[in-house]
Amino acid sequence: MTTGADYQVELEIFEGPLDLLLHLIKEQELDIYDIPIAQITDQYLRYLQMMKDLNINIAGEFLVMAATLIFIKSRMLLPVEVVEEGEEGEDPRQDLVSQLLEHEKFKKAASLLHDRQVVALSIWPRGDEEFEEEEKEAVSVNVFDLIRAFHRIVERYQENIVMEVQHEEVSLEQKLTELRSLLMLQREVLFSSFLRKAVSRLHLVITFFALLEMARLGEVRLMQSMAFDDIRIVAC
Amino acid sequence: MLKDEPFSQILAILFASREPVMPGDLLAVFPHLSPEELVGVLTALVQEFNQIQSSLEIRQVAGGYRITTRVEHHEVIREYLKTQPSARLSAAALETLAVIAYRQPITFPEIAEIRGIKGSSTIKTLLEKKLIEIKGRKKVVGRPILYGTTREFLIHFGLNDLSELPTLEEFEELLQS
Amino acid sequence: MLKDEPFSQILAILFASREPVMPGDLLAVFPHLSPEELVGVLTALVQEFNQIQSSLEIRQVAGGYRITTRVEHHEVIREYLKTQPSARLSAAALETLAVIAYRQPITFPEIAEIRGIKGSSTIKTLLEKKLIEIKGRKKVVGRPILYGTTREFLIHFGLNDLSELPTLEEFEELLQS
Repeated sequence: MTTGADYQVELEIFEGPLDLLLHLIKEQELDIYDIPIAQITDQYLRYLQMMKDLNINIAGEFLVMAATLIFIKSRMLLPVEVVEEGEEGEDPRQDLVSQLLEHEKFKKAASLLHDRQVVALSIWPRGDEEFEEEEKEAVSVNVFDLIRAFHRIVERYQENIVMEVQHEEVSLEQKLTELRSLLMLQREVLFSSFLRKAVSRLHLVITFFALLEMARLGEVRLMQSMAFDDIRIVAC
Repeated sequence: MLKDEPFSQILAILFASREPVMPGDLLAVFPHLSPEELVGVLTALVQEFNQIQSSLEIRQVAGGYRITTRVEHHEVIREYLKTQPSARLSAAALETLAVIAYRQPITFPEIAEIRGIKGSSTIKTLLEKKLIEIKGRKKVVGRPILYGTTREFLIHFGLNDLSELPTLEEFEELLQS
Repeated sequence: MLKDEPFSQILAILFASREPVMPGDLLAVFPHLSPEELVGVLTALVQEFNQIQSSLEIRQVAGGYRITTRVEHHEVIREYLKTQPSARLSAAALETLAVIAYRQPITFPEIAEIRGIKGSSTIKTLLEKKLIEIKGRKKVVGRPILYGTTREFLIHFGLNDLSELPTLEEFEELLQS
């Protein structure tokens, strides 16, 4: 008897529905330009069933492909439509075939990159850094580094706020600074989420006063789309 | 020849720089050389240097020149440095990278469409490894982020430029044969 | 001789190593060599390598061996390194730049508050690298200077305008997948 674990090893090979379909086609040496759609659909669905039986979570794209296959199969059963003279009726499989071919091309390209990587990982640049003493910790940065750094700062900042509000004593001045810098980071805060951070009645009252003060100074606008809706605090 | 200027100087620069050395930057340092002369000097230098010893190699990568060790010494170097072979990219990451390399600049939904898979964790990995980068936004509804390959990509795969990759049509012929 | 083993292998190790190469560590990699033989190999290697070219030299430092460029080429190397764009940033400078990019125009006290760190040297670095510039003064007590990013910033990061920067939401989507 085959155990679940054995299946799982094999199941992991298929990263997506296109991978699975290509595998089924290759395994049986089918002609990709003339796929026996009924047969492939059956096998594909049986495979999904197997995954289900093994309690493997089936990604949405596998189900979308199942629907596509069933649709193509039903179209194949219909009599060929009468078409204009000189034109050929479109093969319902056409889109799928070109998608599979495209996918296969990129798989080939990926395997080429893989081979090149083996070579590239076998050579070393100079290890020693004779001329880079001045900027040793410096690295060249791109947009991704920028957003990653900003994200880290925001996270750190929010953690600090949480820590600070755990102290019982709080002044209006503190609350004002806190709210101002929060708005600098977020431009817009929901009243409810800001109040949720208040750990005591005193915090709550002072937070409320701070907000009113800022509204009075014209630093923020308090907005509400409809009665009883959450109030949005927007920086001016 | 290697001992004469400007050969000796250029070799010293190639050694000192960790990044591939671009001929254009060398021209700024050797203003008395014409671009043609510089190409001649570089070609002769590469040939001579690669011939007199068999440890190192000047390669053309990412449009520049750089010295690296030769492939055949990788085991003994790894043993000395006590390093593990660096983590290779997963099949999924390589596939995403291939799609980006051939179709750049490309958005995430477009990549997902070609690969038939959602899931953007490979994008994150590739961004972290600096093999791809954000190249602005596509001017369509929702303005999705565009991705493209980096100079680091060329260096990582030992490519001089993207045109060194076989075309997708060539892969297609391979499939049909 | 240089082309033969173990000379070629040792030279490759000297090149790839970050630290001076200690003879004792080499013995572990070449167990068939006796300490005396290794010293002989190293001496011959140094002599031969330093003789066939005049760009680099193997030197003995701190009991180990390392390859360096020769002193006479240092000026031309520095000149070359000057041609290299210095968009390399420290982690601190990157953080400051990120805050300015996403929340400009912004004052120094505001940056310090968000980062939770004082110290203005990163501002100076970023001004010097022309990644940020002064955009005026904020109309509050003390009229602090407002900073924002420059055109060079956009060019360096390959952006058409600031709206092309990814948002926090987009970044979080990447993380969650």
